[in-house]
Amino acid sequence: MISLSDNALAARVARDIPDGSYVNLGIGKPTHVSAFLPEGREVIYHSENGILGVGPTPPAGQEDVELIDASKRFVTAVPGAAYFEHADSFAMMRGGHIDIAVLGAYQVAENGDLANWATLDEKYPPAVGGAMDLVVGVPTILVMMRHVNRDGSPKLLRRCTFPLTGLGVVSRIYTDLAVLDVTPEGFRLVELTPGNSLSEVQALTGAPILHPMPT
Amino acid sequence: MISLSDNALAARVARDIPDGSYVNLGIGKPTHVSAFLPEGREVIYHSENGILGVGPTPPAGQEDVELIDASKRFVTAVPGAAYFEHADSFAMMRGGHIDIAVLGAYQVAENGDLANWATLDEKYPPAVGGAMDLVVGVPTILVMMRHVNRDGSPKLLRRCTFPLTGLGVVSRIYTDLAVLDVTPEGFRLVELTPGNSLSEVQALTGAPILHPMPT
Amino acid sequence: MDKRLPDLAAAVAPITDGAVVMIGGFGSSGIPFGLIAALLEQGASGLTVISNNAGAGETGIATLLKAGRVAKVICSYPRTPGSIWFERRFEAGEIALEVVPQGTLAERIRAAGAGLGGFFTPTGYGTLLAQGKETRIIDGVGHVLEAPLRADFALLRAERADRWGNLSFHATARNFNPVMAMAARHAVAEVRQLSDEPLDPEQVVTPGIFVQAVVEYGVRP
Amino acid sequence: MDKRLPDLAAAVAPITDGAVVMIGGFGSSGIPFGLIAALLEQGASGLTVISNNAGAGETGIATLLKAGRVAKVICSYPRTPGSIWFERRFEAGEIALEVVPQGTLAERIRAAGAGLGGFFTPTGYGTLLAQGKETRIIDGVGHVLEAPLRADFALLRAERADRWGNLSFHATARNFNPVMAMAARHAVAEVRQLSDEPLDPEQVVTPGIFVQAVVEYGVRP
Repeated sequence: MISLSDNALAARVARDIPDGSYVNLGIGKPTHVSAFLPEGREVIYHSENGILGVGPTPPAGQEDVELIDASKRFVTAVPGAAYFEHADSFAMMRGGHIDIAVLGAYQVAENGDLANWATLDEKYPPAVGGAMDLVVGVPTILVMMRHVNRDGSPKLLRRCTFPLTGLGVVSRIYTDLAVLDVTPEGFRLVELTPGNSLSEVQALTGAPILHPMPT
Repeated sequence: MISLSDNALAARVARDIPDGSYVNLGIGKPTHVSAFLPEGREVIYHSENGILGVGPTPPAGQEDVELIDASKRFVTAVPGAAYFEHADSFAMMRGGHIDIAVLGAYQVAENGDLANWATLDEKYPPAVGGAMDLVVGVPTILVMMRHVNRDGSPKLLRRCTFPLTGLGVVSRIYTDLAVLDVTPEGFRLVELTPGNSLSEVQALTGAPILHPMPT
Repeated sequence: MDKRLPDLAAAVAPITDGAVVMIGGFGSSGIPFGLIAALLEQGASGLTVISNNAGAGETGIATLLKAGRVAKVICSYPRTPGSIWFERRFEAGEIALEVVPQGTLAERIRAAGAGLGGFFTPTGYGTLLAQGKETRIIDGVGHVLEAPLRADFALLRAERADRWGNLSFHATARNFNPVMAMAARHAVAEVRQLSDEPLDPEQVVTPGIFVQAVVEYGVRP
Repeated sequence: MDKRLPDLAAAVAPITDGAVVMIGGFGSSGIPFGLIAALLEQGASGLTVISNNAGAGETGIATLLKAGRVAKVICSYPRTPGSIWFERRFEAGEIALEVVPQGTLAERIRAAGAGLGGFFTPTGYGTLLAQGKETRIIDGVGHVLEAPLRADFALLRAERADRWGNLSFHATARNFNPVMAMAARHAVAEVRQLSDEPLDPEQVVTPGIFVQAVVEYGVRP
């Protein structure tokens, strides 16, 4: 099995972000997508803590401690950026103004249900952040994750077992092994990481993968 | 009967506006109150079209056509002023942040009901503006009006006959003839315009006026 | 990304018959007079206009009413002194009217822009304007349930814009323009000055994400 | 009218045991570290803290949790890396926790500040966080009814203030500070710089009407 590196996966997602999009990158690995945007595209990154136009990490020593993204990383602001307060920021998310969100996930179900905020560990305090607002408002939700858990168990399932973030919200899933669309019929293969076979990937997936689209 | 002039009435209302208040002056005659504020008091005037810190009329020729108040008069901005949009402006009103509003009225009832936006003339299009938001949010609603209609009929009533702006919202009424408080028992005399008697004013009022407070 | 358009006609070209159009402004300030004139020229009719006022004299929204382009007005205060064209159309039964308390109008527009399904407000409880609406007592106070109000287009007036569509405003010309930008599928702003430089991100009032096109119209009425 | 106070201690003096206190900030930006330190010193306990996070390391809200001053936390994300004091108090059952989706948290705070009785939002519909709440299908989409969230006090961080309490902010330090100013009975802001001159009225982000006191705390963390 060929498993994409985190950087290669971020680059694969970046390829699908159209020029001129408003994009929210979820905390963690999705924040790396912007570093791999193909040349010639202008994409405006939104961070829910109050900035449109998130730019790259500043050089060491030039950080502004009050200019951070939702992952609490130091960032910069690109030309054309704007700052705003939280209610306005979430109006952008909930109100359908952001085009694309890229999120991590614990589990995705074949009906598009997403679980990415809580496990079943009751001792661990729940922490939801802004994910529930993103998934109800952003029309295209891309999930970016490892195909399986560390113990090899599938994260792509018929139904989620962890508490849901949103119902039927995921459009497409990018994993280290394959790219899958969520369709009314279930998961449909978009592409395999070169070198992998559908049967290999199916064996690591907890729900049927439909035949790829004819190409 | 002694009837205060509009200016004298505005000055009488102004006397009761405490230093440091945030005040909204309704369209029409209430806008004149600010001209009569006693020396030494700093009051911040709010206009619902998006300004805190409304200042006096500008000198002729120095008007800014995009700096107006809710009566659509040209105004100025005092030091410490702020501009904002409509949803924020009405958050100030509805959310209880403004201390006092001074409004005109068609009718006020002894239970504090206010009618100041529509008559019973069905051919005349209704126009409500911001009065309904003011009366639900501002803790002290002062009404400033003539004591009677042009035909001599009372505007202070047991119950309003015109469509209501708000229920039980009026604190005090300033007319050309008297000042009355709305109390749980009904209208109570605060003061008579010097020269008038309670019986004269009672005869022009459509509800009982309770004995004045002992002085 | 460059949202700047060459002229007012291009800005109003997408507006079709029967469209729901929000128009910024309060009294005479913050009204997109250039865009309204272009819309009159363009010819779309059967419009629903959402605005605070309904035009005065022979200017602004009154020109659309005079020309018979408006089927319905949703506003708080149609009776600005000199609103003769609104009054004529209203008296003749030629236009529908929905009167909304001004703060509820702003908040319904914001709710649409913010993706909310509605809200309870104390404004208007117990009055004619609450008739037929769901009500509820919350913490002892009567409230009315109000629905979000969205539009196909918004015509806005701003002071400055950059190519990303970021807007700043001048004095009380701000009024309904920022919330209307949020609530329309396609928001267009005429601005006194298009800026070649980006606006200062601290001073942007309406972020460009809410604005689909900007066009310069240098006149300040 | 002069809302400037001489020191942080004066700013937190009115806070009593059992008070509901909103605290601005997101991650490490926009947190009123000076006011929090003064509140720790002042000694009020049994507090309900409303904030996006629950402190990290040994700073900010974590210092209040460590000292046992907090009875309840209402937040969206208590699990910032290094939130050891929140985790200890939570595991020991010593504090109550209400987790609210971040946008719903901001909107509930705004609703309180704007005098609304509640709102329907699609956020959280069908999830654990909607359990026990009223729901409704609006235009085919599931919504949850959320209530306004108000406070006795708000502790805010801003960049500049004038004597009228007008505030401006720096970069992403804005976050929850403006809505919290609206929703508290008594809002206090520590600012990097108190200005002798009034702020430019076009550049005021939080108008002074929402702010009861301002105090200078020049450190930018």
